[in-house]
Amino acid sequence: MIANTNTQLALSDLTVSFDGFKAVDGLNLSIEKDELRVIIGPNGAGKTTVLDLICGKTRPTRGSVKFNNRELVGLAEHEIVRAGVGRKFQTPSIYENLSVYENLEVSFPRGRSVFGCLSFTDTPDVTERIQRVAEEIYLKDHLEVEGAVLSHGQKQWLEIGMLLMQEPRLLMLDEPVAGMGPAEREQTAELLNRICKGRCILIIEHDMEFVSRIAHKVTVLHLGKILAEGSMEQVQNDPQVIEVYLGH
Amino acid sequence: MTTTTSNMIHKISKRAHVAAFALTSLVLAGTARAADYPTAAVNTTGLAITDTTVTVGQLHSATGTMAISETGSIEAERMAIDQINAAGGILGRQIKIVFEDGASDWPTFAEKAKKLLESDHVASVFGCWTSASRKAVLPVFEKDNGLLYYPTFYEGLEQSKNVYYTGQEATQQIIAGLNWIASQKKAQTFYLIGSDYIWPRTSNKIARKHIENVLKGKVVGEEYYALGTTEFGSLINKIKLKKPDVIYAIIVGGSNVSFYKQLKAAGITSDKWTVLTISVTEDEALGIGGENLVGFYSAMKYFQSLDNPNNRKFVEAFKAKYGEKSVIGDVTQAAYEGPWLWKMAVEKAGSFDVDKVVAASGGIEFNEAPEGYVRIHNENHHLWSKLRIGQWNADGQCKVLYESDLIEPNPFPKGYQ
Amino acid sequence: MWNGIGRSRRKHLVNNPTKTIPMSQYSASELWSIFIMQGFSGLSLFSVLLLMALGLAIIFGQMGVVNLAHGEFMALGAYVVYLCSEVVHNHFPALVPFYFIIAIVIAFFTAALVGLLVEWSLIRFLYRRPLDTLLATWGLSLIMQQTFRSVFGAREVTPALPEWLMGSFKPTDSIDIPINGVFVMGLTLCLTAAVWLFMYRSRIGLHMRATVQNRVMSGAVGINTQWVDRFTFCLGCGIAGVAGAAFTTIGSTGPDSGSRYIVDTFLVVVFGGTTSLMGTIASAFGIAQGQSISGFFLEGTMGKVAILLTIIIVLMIRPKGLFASKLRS
Amino acid sequence: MNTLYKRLLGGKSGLTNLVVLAVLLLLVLPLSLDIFRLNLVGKYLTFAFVALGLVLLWGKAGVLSLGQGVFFGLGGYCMAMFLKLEASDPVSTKIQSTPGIPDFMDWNQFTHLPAFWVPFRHLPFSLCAVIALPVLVAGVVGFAMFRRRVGGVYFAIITQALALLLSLGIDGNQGYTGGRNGITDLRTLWGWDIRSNSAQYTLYFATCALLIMLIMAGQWLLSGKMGKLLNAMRDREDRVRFSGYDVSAIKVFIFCLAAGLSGLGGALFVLQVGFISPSLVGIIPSIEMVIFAAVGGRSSLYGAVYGALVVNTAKSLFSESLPQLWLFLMGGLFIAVVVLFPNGLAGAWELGKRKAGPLLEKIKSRRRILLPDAPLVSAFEQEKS
Repeated sequence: MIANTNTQLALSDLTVSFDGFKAVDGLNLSIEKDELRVIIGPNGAGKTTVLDLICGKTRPTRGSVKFNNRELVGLAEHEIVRAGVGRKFQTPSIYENLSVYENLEVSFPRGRSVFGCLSFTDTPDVTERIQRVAEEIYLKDHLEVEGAVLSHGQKQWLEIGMLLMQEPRLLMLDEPVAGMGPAEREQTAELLNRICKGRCILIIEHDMEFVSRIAHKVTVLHLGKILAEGSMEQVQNDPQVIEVYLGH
Repeated sequence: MTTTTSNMIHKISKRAHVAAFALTSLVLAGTARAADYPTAAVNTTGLAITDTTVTVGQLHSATGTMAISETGSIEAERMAIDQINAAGGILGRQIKIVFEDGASDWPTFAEKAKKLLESDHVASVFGCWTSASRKAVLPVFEKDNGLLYYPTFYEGLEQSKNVYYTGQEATQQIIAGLNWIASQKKAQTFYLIGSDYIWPRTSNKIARKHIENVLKGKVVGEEYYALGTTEFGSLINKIKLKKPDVIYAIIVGGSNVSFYKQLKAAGITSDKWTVLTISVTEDEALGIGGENLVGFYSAMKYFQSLDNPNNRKFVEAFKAKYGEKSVIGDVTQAAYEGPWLWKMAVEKAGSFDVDKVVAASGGIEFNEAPEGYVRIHNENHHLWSKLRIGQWNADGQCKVLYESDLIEPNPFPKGYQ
Repeated sequence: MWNGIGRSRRKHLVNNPTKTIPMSQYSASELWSIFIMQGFSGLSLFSVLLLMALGLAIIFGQMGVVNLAHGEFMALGAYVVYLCSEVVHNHFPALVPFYFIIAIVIAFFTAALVGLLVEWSLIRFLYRRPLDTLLATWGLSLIMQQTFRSVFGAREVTPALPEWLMGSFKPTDSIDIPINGVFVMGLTLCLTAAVWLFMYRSRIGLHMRATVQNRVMSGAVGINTQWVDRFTFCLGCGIAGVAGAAFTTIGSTGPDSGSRYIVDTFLVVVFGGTTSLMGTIASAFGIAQGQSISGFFLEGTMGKVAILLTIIIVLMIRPKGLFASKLRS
Repeated sequence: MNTLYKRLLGGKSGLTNLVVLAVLLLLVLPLSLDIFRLNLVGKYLTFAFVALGLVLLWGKAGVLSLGQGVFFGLGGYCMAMFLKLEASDPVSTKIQSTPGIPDFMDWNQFTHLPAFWVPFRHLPFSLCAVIALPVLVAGVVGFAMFRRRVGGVYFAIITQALALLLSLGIDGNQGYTGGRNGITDLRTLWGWDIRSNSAQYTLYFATCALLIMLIMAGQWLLSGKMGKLLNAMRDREDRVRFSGYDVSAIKVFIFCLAAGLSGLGGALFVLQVGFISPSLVGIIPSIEMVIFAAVGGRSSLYGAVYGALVVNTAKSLFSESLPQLWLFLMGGLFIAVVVLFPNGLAGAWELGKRKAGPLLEKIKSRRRILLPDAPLVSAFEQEKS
């Protein structure tokens, strides 16, 4: 597929195999600017592996990942991040023994080199940004709280916030609402809809109800291949998908 | 005066070994003589000396890998000092020992030497075994102007005002031995083996020069192995290919055991091969096991089996003190000589001051030395001594086959560097 | 600068020509028998390394415990053999020719028993803290060494071996092969085979491997993981004990004999990739042969240095070892 | 200023710790010990430099190196080479067959100085090398390994192999390195006799001053973003990586830092003890250096210093009174510090304070006046802050 001007992320023929087992197999996928794409699929479909491949955690056996027409395959993780890709892990991974403020501060995209880090100081723009993000992720009253004591949902938000600090152009979230109550899901949905402006978001989610509320477009993955792609209802009515999900 | 004292000394040391009544009388004699030597007069440099006692230091490894080798020296020095005390001490003063453990670790040796000299102010120190430990303490002794009696046969290339070397330096131990083996075995080719540190390397250097320049022989191999090596397979294979007339071995410490064991396992035995070593004394033999040494030769200045009155007395006393099973090696005997040589020097000088003792030491003779007779060299602080060649029996003792004349110590041999 | 060094080295060599031995000075036939004999002397090292590494690999690979006291378990085995030989020689001289076999078995169980004690009193508190096990077991090794020293004395001991183990046989007159080496070799192969069968064909072995794969899950399906760990540790230590027994045939045993092998052994394990038995065997073989061959053409110490350097460099390029398989992270 | 005060002195509690340490090292010990013992303390403090490095590397960055002896040795040898060359001038070595080169070279039939020794005739070069060489080596090793995510046990074992490698290498090249004996009999530094008492006092105080300055630098480092980052890395390395940091670069930096500290310690060791030998480079010293940090509390800068002091003092005392027991004790120490007090002295101290806190609070008001800035009071200070 040729990347048209609007295409931000383009995966072509992406393949990876572990000891012969193909976890992702010849995947082609492209995501537009401002788009919020959700990947669904049964366990072992290779959803998480796709994210790993994009963010450089795993090296593909074959194929390419183009982000704004820049090849990501072969770059180191931190370089990919610096290219504007943010990734949230399945289990909320935040710095348990740093405060919310420090969590966000460490994620601020300045002083990333050793010496930058040594000379880094908390200038007003940093604090200002932290305040704004904290507000966005509903944690502005918890800035001094240690990460460890946050609720599961708040941790999820904090991790999203940490990504927002980096102002990524592509945001990848692995099960962002796992372990959240209805209220929190509500807020998360709002949050996601708010932040997909000006960037594209790639989400892995199981909860269909939640998916249908946020997804612009849905991709169904099965055994490392794309089974179906389209709007939520298209996908839901796709016989193959039903086959896979209900399983016979 | 000096002559009378030295005669006196001889009498004392002779009688020191015998009955108790004589002993007591001597102690009386000793105490009587303390008066002639007021502390203020015999000690002008603030050493740890009272009207009745003089403190000396003993610095050896009681722990760590060297402990096994140094135990003999510790015991011998203790015994000599006990005998001297029994005979009335030095200038009427009983000798007190401060023992420090060098723990087979050179920095520790330096630290302990400092302690002995700077906080215990000992009058002299008997100690060290490896060259490394001596090298580590040497600067300390020179800085604090201490006095060290060093018992081990060693590489030479050293001559410090503050050290007396009661063991043989390399040339004394090597040259006569090589001459003998060359003439006995018509040996032309030699294979030199050593542990990887200064003594074996320097000794082999001297051996090589002597073989090539004097004996007109050939060195077909020279090899060094880190202390503690237990794998000699490669070496043995090389030896077998080179088929040297003489295998000249200076393996030290635990490696010895593996080395001779593997020689035997590989069929290198005295019936077909000649092995001459300058690093195996009765002490090592105990660990190696006589059966692995049978028929090999050692070149030493002393063997426990030496047959002379002094040695018989010495061995008897030693076994009486440390048990029938205990063995006496070259270094042990050299260590035993240290305190006696110091005693004689002090009494000749009539003072404990290091400078005076050093000044008096040159030419001092020790007629009661178990090895027979030794004399301190007038300049270089080493001993005139003989070299003997012993052949090992299965019981871990040597049969002495050859005894050289008195050899002059020559720590900086010209033509051998 | 390098010229300078070159010059001084050349100068150095003039006086000390055997610093390194150029191949050229040997005839083809000599070289051939060199390789044969070096091969064999390498094999006896290989045996000890492999036996040590087996135990270590099992413990490290299976439990993630770094046992720096492993060498002392080897020394323990050696001392047991020594004791046996003393007892036999003094009381049952008739048994002398056979005692060695029995001694090996006793060595295994003694080491395993001590291993059990250690696991129960120390290791079990440290699971999943590998760096801490590393320090704690180092402390343990110090204590064991000093214990050996107080019990057996600082002097190295050496069991009197039965005659049939001594000597060597010569296929050709330039080649001869020490019998004890061959014996140890055989012993090693048997034990390795046994371990393999045990790990991959027995029920306990299955449990052990399951526990490695997924501790929680195995616990859930009713495997008593704590027991498995304890057993694993014992087995590893036991094998080290046998390594000690084998060691007595080539070297003498002192309080610190074990510690001399520990680093090499760890390198073998890491080099082979901690998870694969074949890898361990291969790397033990490679390292032993490398050391033995290089030990021939370089001078003793530097031969070892060369090998160490090679290993370290390879490990920097392939940190997970040569035989580790690519897994899904 | 305020932030500098906060970061350099580590706030109020940091300040009191600093004061206590300074008083102990610069007043209490010099006044209460004779020069011999003080010189020993000086020697112990040189190990504290290594321990300091290990606190950063192991305690903070979570990377355990069993090869710090390598860097200590490199630093020490660089210093020793300079001193040796100064000590072996043609006059004092005239007895040699080649005067003017170090004695051990003469024994190995060297007839001129190996080229890599020549630059060490110059003090400035040598002093730079003391830091630069260890840092360089650490840089190469660290880069190669952290790039490939080698960490934990693997890193520990490989660094341990390095220690073995270097000590063997030194042993095996006697002519160039002095071999097993090491480089001994060092006398003067630019004509200044380092063996004299006055010199030893000077060196002791210099060591203390350097140590204290470095501790302050360390506090500055840890109180800044680097501190948080290291904390974060220990906790969730992946997250840090996916926040756009080059984790390996940061680890290399810390490793180099630790190496530099060790090198400096080595140089100071040589100046105070007067020689260096492979027995300070190999596996055993390297792992003992780890225990200094562990006993002090693996993540406390001050702990490192106290750890080095306590363990070494214990070692000296025991080896003087009951040498046999020492190894048992040392071994026990390793086990105890790992199993029972993972946070070492620092941890115990914190615990003690929390336990004794209320009680102390009571006495405080009365005692306060009686003894100004003794350790007790500092405890109260920390209570408050």
